[in-house]
Amino acid sequence: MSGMSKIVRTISSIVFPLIIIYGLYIISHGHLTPGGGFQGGAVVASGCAMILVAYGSIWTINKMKEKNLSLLESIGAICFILLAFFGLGFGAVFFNNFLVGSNFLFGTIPYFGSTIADINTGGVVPLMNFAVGIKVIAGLFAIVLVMAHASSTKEGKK
Amino acid sequence: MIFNIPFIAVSALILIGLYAVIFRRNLIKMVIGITLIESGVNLFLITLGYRENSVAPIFTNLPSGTIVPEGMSFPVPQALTLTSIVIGVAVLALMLSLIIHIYRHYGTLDAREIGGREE
Amino acid sequence: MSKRNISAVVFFMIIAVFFVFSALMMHPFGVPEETDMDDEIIKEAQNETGTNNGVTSVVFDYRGFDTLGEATVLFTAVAGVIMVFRRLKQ
Amino acid sequence: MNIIDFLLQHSPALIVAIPLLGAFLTPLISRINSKARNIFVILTLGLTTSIVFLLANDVFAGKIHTYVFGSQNLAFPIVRILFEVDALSAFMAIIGTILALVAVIYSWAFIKENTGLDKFYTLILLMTAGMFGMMLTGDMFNLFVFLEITSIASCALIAFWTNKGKSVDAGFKYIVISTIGALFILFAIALLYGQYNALNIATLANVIQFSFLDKIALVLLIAAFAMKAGIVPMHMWLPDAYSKAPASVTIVLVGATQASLYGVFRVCFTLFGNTINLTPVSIGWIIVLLGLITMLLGVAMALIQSDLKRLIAFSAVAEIGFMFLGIGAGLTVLGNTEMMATIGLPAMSGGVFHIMNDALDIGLLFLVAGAVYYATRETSLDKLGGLARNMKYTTIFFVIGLFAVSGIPPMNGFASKLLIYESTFQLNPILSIVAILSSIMLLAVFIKVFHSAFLGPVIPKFKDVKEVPKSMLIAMGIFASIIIVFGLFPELVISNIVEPAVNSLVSYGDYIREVIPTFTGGI
Repeated sequence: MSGMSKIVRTISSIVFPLIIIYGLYIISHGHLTPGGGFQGGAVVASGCAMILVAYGSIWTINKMKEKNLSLLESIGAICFILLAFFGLGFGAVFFNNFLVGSNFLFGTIPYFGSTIADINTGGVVPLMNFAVGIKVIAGLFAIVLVMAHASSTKEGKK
Repeated sequence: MIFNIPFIAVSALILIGLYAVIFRRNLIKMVIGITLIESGVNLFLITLGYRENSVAPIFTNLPSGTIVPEGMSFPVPQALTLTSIVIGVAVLALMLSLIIHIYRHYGTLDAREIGGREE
Repeated sequence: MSKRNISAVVFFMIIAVFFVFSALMMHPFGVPEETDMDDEIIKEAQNETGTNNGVTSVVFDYRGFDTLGEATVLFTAVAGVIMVFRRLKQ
Repeated sequence: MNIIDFLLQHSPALIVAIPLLGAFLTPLISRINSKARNIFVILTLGLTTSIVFLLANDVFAGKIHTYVFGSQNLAFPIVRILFEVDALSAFMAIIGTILALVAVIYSWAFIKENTGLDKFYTLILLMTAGMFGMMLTGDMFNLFVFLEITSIASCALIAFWTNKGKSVDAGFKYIVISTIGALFILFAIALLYGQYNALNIATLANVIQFSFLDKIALVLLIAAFAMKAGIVPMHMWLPDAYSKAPASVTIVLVGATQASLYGVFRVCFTLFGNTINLTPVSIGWIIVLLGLITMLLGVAMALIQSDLKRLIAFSAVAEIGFMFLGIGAGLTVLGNTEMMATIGLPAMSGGVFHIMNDALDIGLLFLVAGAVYYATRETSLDKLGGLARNMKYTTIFFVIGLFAVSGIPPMNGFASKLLIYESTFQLNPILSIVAILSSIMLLAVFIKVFHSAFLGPVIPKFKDVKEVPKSMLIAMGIFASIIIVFGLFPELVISNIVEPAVNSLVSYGDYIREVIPTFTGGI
């Protein structure tokens, strides 16, 4: 897939950081405002897809090999399942939210009813949000990248 | 009270999608049909979880005066629909990459022609 | 209409009856019959999982195993797509 | 030893979590080198197998294991996901682990020369995890999610040999049918959730009143799971998928198909158990009829096949007909207890035992077909011939598989088919006549294959064919030895593995009572 004109490239490189920040906001505030790992990851992946369309798949593949992407995705997945295993370790049951109520990271419990958004709540949920966010960003971008690259290189028909 | 209009929309979506899958021979139209069925079932899941003039079940800056359990829509169908949408994306990505490969190998997208052809 | 077409139309009609009837017989939109499971989650979400967002508490804590399955589905799809487009020669 | 107690207490979660963790780690480990990855995958599956046997041993003693994800106590109404392992789930999990472990050992040498092997092993582990999730879960939506994992992973694996157009086409056909089936299941789950606001199988089984919507949900669930299990009207994907996939993938695919078969029985007996004795006759007879048609069609198609793998795939379809016949016969007499004792229990234990036997027999035959393909790069019977001379062990394994599939005494197929013949004869003679007829035709089919592929003069093209490498022989040997052991001591196997599974299926009251102690109904 060949890249687009100069204007589109400059505009997309200006807008790209804004999309990244917005996506990371959705991921990090998943347990307070509507959103979470999947939705935020999809926003950031759409930003990356925009860069892919603007600069073309050959340029993007040189910048970000799909092996690194699948490595990043495996790391995100491993963090997620390890958080679940920690639940088994500390909270005595698989997938237990062991950080709630402990004064460790993200420990405080919000009092009932309408509250102001205090980010230090939610126990394991924000950590899982980050893990799933990384995984969705790397995963969706890898899918878009591989399909764009495959349809562009004219591999001979067997 | 708009009676059952959302559920009628759900069955319409599913039937159109099913029509596309059964009667259309072009592979990409089949995939579009499956996506239609997918969105129909997701719409059905979401509309099951709605309560009369209720608010989203989020407690940050909750509008004052909402009675907590009755004034909020159900959270579980929304979580199920999130999972179902991501499954839809995954299946769609896999089907489209298989179609790219089939087109590259057979040169046609007509299901009956591919079925008839040998290697 | 070839034989295959008639059987397909009949099959489609049967399935259509199922979906249309289920749409009409369902409880009216906005007035659910049973509400005990979700009320329990809305009441307990903040103090059991510490999250303000009820949906995220269901996604990551009450039904967290679904989301693990969910992340696996995405992981499988990425592995499948990369495998379909790999180069065959060593 | 508190390690064993720890493993036993957390075993339902670990059986699904360890293959998942292994699948996520495989891409990282395969960056080191390929041998380390193969060993790691076999170790992961070996560990899972030991935990499954640990759990099965405890469950067959009569204790249903429930495992709540996220908190120790079981809060009412049930908001968390609940894994419920009863004897039938443990029985199916044993089949799943044996198939997965043998598939990985077999593919050590069978898949060596292809590229993209780390993705191959990741997908095999994911498919195994999906299969275990389907068999152990006690939550309807969780069943849907793991069904999706299994179908996406197996679709990618069917299309593994991407240079062959037919494999990619078979994979596409499989994923289309699986996705439509899964969406129908999701719609049925939404119907049940809309009415009863519960997703747990036990709570649903307790509150279900068999209203018109529940009938639609029942029909959709049974139709979708039967479609995934390869029952006649929608079985066309099975021969393509089984014959075009690599042999080791086909074995795990057999396990995935039987997990969907388990889904049919879980829905029929447990989810709708309370209401089913209102209309057991109609549903039981539908399943018996489907079983008969599947048997006849499978065998008829197998007779005319010229491709070795397609022929075995059609005989697999016929075998699924046997299981449906056995358990359907049990369902028809679920109502009155006296008929149940004479006809129902033997028929169902025959059907359930046949699930295990069929997995082993069809698995062994596919491994032999894979070995023939590995040695000669050829699967059509017209071009094959005289392989017995240089491939001695593979021929012996083929003969064992041949006797097992057609139900000849020393092998395990005989024990389960005899149970089915006896019990269905008392129900209605025609059933067992058709069953015996299809077994004989299966024998005829495989004798033809044995003659044309293995006996006869050596074809010049295959003069210097070598025997297959050791790891493939070990895999086939495991299957053959289990088949022979089950064939020689069927009573041992039936009494302490199959009977608990059948009792747990029939007496659904214990399944519900485990979650809702106040439940009084049930047989």
